[in-house]
Amino acid sequence: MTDRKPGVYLCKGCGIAESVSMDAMEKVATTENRIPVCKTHDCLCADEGVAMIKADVAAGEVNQVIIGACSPRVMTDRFDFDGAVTIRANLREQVVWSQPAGEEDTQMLANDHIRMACAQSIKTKPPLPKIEGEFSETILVVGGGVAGMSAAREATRAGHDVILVERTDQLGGWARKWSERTPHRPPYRGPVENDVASLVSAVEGDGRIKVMTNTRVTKTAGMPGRFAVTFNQGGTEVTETIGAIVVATGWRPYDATKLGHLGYGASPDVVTNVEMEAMLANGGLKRKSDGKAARTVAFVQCAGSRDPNHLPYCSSVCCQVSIKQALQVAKADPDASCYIVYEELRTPGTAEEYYRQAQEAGVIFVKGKVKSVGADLTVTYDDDLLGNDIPLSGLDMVVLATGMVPNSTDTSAEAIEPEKSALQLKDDIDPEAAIAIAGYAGEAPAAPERPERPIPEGGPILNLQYRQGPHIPMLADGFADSHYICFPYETRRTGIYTCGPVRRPMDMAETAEDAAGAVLKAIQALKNASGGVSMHPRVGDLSFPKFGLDICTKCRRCTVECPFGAIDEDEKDYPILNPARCRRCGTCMGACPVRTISFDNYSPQIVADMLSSVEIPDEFSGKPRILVFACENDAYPAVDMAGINRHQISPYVRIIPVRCLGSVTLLWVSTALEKGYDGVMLMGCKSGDDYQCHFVKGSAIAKERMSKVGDTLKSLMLEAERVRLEEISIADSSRVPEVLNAFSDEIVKIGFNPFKGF
Amino acid sequence: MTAPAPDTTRKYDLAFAKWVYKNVNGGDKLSMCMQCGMCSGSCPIGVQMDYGPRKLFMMIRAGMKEEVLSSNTLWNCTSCYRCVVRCPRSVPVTYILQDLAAKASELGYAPKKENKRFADSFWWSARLFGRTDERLVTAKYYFSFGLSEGIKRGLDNLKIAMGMIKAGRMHIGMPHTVKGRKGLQAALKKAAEIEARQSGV
Amino acid sequence: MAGVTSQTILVVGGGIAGVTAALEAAETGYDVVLLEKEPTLGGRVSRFNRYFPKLCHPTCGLEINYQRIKKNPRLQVMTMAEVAGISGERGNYTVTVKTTPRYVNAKCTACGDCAKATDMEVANSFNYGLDKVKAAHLPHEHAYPMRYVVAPEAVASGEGEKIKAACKYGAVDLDEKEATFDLNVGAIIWATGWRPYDPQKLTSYAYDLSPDIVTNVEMERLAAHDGPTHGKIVRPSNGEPAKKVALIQCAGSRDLNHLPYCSRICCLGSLKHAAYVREQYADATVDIYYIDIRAHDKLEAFYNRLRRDPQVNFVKSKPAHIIVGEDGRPVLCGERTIDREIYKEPYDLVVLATGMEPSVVGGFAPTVGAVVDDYGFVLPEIGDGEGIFSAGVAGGPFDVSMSAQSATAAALKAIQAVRADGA
Amino acid sequence: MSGDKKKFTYYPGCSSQGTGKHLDESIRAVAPVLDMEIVDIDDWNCCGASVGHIGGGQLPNLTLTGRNLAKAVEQGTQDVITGCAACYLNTHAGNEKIKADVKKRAAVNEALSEAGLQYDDNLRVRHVAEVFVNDVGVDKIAEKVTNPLTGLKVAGWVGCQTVRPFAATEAGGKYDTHDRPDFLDDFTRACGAEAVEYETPTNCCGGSVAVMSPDRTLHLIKDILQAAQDAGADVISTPCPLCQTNAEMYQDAINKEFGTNFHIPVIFPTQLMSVAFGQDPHKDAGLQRNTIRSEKLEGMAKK
Repeated sequence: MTDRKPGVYLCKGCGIAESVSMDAMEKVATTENRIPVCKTHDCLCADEGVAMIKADVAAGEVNQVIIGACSPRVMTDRFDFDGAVTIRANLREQVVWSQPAGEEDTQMLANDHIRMACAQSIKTKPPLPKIEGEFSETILVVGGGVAGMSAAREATRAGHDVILVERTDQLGGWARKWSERTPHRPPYRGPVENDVASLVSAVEGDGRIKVMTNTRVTKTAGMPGRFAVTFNQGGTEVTETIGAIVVATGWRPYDATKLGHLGYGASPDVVTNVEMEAMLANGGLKRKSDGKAARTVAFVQCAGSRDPNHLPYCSSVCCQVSIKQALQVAKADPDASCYIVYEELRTPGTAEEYYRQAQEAGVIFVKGKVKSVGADLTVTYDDDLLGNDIPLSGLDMVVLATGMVPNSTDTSAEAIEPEKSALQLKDDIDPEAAIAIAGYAGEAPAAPERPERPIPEGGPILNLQYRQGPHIPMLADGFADSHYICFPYETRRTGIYTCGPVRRPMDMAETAEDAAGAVLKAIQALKNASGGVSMHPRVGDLSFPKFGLDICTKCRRCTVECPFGAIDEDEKDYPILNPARCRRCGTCMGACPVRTISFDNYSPQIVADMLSSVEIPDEFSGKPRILVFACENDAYPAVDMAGINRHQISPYVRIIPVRCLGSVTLLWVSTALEKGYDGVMLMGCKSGDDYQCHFVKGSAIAKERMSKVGDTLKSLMLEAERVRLEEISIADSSRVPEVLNAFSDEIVKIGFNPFKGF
Repeated sequence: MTAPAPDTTRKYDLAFAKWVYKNVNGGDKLSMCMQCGMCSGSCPIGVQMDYGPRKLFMMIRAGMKEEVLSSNTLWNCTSCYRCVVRCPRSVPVTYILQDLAAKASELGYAPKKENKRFADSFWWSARLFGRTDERLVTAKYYFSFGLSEGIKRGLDNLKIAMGMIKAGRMHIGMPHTVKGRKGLQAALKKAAEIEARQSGV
Repeated sequence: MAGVTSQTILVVGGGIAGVTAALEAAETGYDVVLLEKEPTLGGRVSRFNRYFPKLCHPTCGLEINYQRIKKNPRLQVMTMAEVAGISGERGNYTVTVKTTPRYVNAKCTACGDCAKATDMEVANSFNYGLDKVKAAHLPHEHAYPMRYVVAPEAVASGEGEKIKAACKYGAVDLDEKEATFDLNVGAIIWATGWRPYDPQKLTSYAYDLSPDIVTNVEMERLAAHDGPTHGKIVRPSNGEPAKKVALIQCAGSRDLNHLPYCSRICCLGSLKHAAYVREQYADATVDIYYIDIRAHDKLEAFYNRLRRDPQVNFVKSKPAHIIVGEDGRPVLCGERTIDREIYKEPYDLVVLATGMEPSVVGGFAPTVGAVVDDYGFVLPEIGDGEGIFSAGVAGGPFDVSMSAQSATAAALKAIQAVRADGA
Repeated sequence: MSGDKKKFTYYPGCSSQGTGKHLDESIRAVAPVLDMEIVDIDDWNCCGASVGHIGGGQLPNLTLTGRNLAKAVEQGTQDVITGCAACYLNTHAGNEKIKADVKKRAAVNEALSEAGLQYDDNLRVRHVAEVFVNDVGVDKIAEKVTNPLTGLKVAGWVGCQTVRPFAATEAGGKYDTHDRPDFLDDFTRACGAEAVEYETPTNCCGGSVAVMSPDRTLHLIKDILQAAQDAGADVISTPCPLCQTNAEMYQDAINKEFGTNFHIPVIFPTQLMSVAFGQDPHKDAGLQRNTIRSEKLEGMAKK
């Protein structure tokens, strides 16, 4: 890189000039930091202000634009200049909007912001993307059911080649067996034609789709844009280069043999809803036992689902499927009688109309929990509405509405390294963890213990050659990773997206749509890979971690702690990065005990320079200094919004934004204390079962690391209270001042850091 | 107010439900009930009903013919139509209760019920005179309980009656009648025949 | 089909669905124009306090999305703009856009001097009118674009001049007028979302007879730190803690007299509201009145989390009506279906879980190239003939995650429609 | 305001010859003032009320309506109006049923032929109150007031069948809501009186159940009287003759039962109008027929 030419540009607008001395800040820039160019402007974001900076950059006088104005969260596009990196000093939200005007402390804070920005510029380099070798635009779709076939078609319609891999000998998945399907378009009434056959032929007729049946994936290495995927098709192995992967392995029905209490196995005329589909598809409903027509049929809902001993979740589609099947029975034989025994009838959205259709057709809905189904087909249930056990007898058939189990593993394959696999497949979160409540008026109920939920068995779908293990991460109940509400497709394996019932129980229509969504993310992943830019959430980021292997101790912390499995180990156990897998959160950087991992524009050294640049008054001044590392995604915006609301914040606080708490290295904490800061606070997202970290594990890892900081403090003979980790959400703009002011008061009570002035 | 526990040996039996769907006025909409409780909750004297419309409908589906037809729910409907206009499934609750009452009396489930006596007294007047003579309807109704009870009730309400007479709202003398009595009675007789023919009751 | 004449994708509606669709398309390398009729993006979700099931804050994801927007030159955002007409076909639509004046131009730095300059107050639409804001105001603390807006009332009265005079940056423009212009786009993603069903129509629930009867969306504001009560859940009538709270499901939904469909999110939203209340008061009880608790798929777990709390009760009953008791508290009347008890239960606060009504009802709906069902939900035509796709609740009652899912899918469909080779 | 009158066929109903005389009289008195010309159905019969179908069965009950409609047509095909809630409910519902169901119409006509009658037309059967709202208009009522009832506090008690189930339906003229209708208070205000706010304007009096077994329903009327009294009402105004009679005649029984001492006049909105139009308090408004008299109202009436 050409040598750095920093220029400082200070804005007088939005009350800055009225609140602090511009000259003082200018002095900090020019005299203290010897920045050659330093200009002020009445309204820097106005066209003239921007033009002024543009001119300097164009003239080649400045290639590091240091803006002393508003928060980096705003005017981002205005202060973006070709051929220069931009560094922001947050003088507005975090100084003049949250401090009294004209005070000495306010000026000190403003000056320190300029100091930190100047210090940040010293080692900051414009990030250059890492793009080497060839990239593939081909999308691999695993699974030949509705989800997979839909994904394949969507991908080719968007101009991509597809390899579609199906484990069995034909396409179509479960849907091939369906007689008819539930309605998903107006008028949302009776069952509609099962059009899966036309989808199959569309796929088979699509020249850009290479269909591989009787095939499974045996190995997946590499990264988005350049996955090396090995297939085994009837014994022969081939390896292809793949741009991105869509996993559409779907579901399987819950094993009905585990439902003995519901009569399965006791009588051939107790069947599952899946078996019922086949029977209906053959036309004319005949009892398995004697071939007689079944005219009185009972449907038992939640057969396995919503049951802690079986499937704790709701399988979502069963109510509509039973309604469909009942309507089919009623249609075939107007005198037939159908009962649907349910606990909660779930026909969300426009499916409510479908429910009404069944009622109109005379299907009888009875609310209650089924206790038993006898060999004589008597269904005994506890009737919630009539208030006692009512035997439902004289039935010709009983249909158990069994639920969906996600195919997050390949049950037909052997587990690889069972212990390690089990560890990876164990529930990552407890979706039923107790929520925070103020307490109980009466006696508190016993604390719920986390139920031991079954760990999915079988081999991996993709057999990822990742340090973190062969499986696609999952959170709970075997459903593939994404715990995000706003970003449902984000997984912890960049470039690999799941869709359909492997992600969440869903019907055919939703599955087809879900497939389109997953394909879009896959296309983005391979495009970004070839451009060397990051995927969500740091979309477009060109920086990536660099490893100084010369001093690497092969401790493996970076490879282990990376939430995205971006870092592998080479044969010599050195970390090697797969840049297209990396999300640029810096968790590896925070993990590295020898601080040899860094980004061009974010590194242990750059942040150390920043925190060291702050002027630390001696203890006689009575002005403590508190260093805060704030997650730039949530905590930092919350501090900004405190300013927007004009909440006053302790003037002793100095805030440095970090990509994620996961990137915070203990070095920064110890350096800060050595430099004489009186307290250090880490502000990050919630961790745990309801984690809110955009990098999934960052805040949890930081918590883990900080739990050990006590030793460091002891070695420095300092009080543990001087360092604290606070969970701050983006909606904490009112709480942030309280937290910071309280901490600052507490620090004053503890007393000043004895290292001051050393 | 709470109902006698339904016979636990009972089996769900659609025959009765289907009979209701087919023969009771509004019964075809009964299958739409989703047991939300809006009707029973809206009823002005729902508290005094043994089951209330919502539960009664569930019992119909359960085929509890005896309990349903001898339920006092049918007879406590004040015809306020609150349930009808509120039902989220557009079930014409009032009409169904009214006609279930009619069917119950047809099938002899309610000979001694006050409402039945009143209805008969009312119809007696309507049929006989073509108009309701409130005075005679009330009297006939009172005396349907027997002479002494009739006199007692009569005396209880004597003050009211006198007040009404004083205000000219109750007349003395011959009942008001329609001129076309004969024709009306013939028409009503015919109507009854047609109905019997159609429902096959 | 006459081939593709424009490769620009238009996204109508800047809620979570529209923002998601616009970003996903732009980040895949396509030019996108995003229209929002309000002064800021975020739509309904920006008015939510938290999401189920993680009880996390919508602004968290919106912040990421806004940062993505700021970094993406392909995505152009137009606020206070809505669609007034659509003609043409896949690959070549002419869309008439109508803009309403904000009276504040792009020069605004959000310094706030205009708000200081006036004492005039107007109803705060961000808080559903539960409180007031200055006639010149930032719509809310997380507003994007972060730009002030001047209320038309202020412009009509003389107040506008005072506000204009206070702006150092020439950002207040009182001469802005309503305007219309045409856009040529290749595909349209319809993401106009929903509005809460009008509680006044539920006459037996007496919404207008007591301030202590609120809707579920108002409850979100009551629980929000930047809401009218700064997040304290209190009785609007007297500001006292709401410790006995009723949550009424299907207030409009699943009702042939109102919204015939199930709005899907209300049950879960109410479970979330139960959590809000229980988080604040140890001695609070919450009664959830329901017909069926519809905690679909994995969200069953969220239902179970609340079921564990002995002070959260589930009452299977659709309340018949609400009256105002002598002490001014709302009293719920109805029948408990499980034990057939007729109840008359007073509460500190009653929350009506009003359903989602499509925003197009009573307004403009894309009838060319799309299907609008009886409820007002917009669906794409069957097949690939057309280039209009719906995202989020415009297409059906979805939760946030499903909306983001459908928006991402819609982005791909739109991309397919505008690709030069037509596809 | 043009003076030409709109013609209606009028169905008085049985109560017009008994407990509801003053409703009938006041309707006949105010109608011409409101430019309504009303001609009675000749030889009308009972509507069947809410129990007819039990005593007689569905079709005979419907035949009663059929006969009234057949007789109504003899006066012309203009709209049929009635002031009695029960008559309105049965006749309106029966009429709609006959119009909608060919089989029913055939059956009814088969029965009617015994009386030499047929009903083949498609009349509209409307409630007087709906006609006041939709055809006459509240403003017109106000215009005709020469003797405003200033200071009279009126609790408008709509009751049930005047608004339920038809007030909000197409056939019912969509003239108001089921739960919280405005029309009655509008009438009150049009007469210059004050409409008081209270809890129970559409509560049920018990209807025919109140007649046959008051013990089951007294509390219903009590709640209404209590609410009206608490609201400071001088009189209760109701459009329904059964409501009027029940609420009036049971007050002693209620006082006995609940230890209250109610003495609240219950009058018809058309009686209010008649007085407000400056008509004769007895001949037109029929105030002397209320067994509980309202000195205040009678004091306001033109001597």
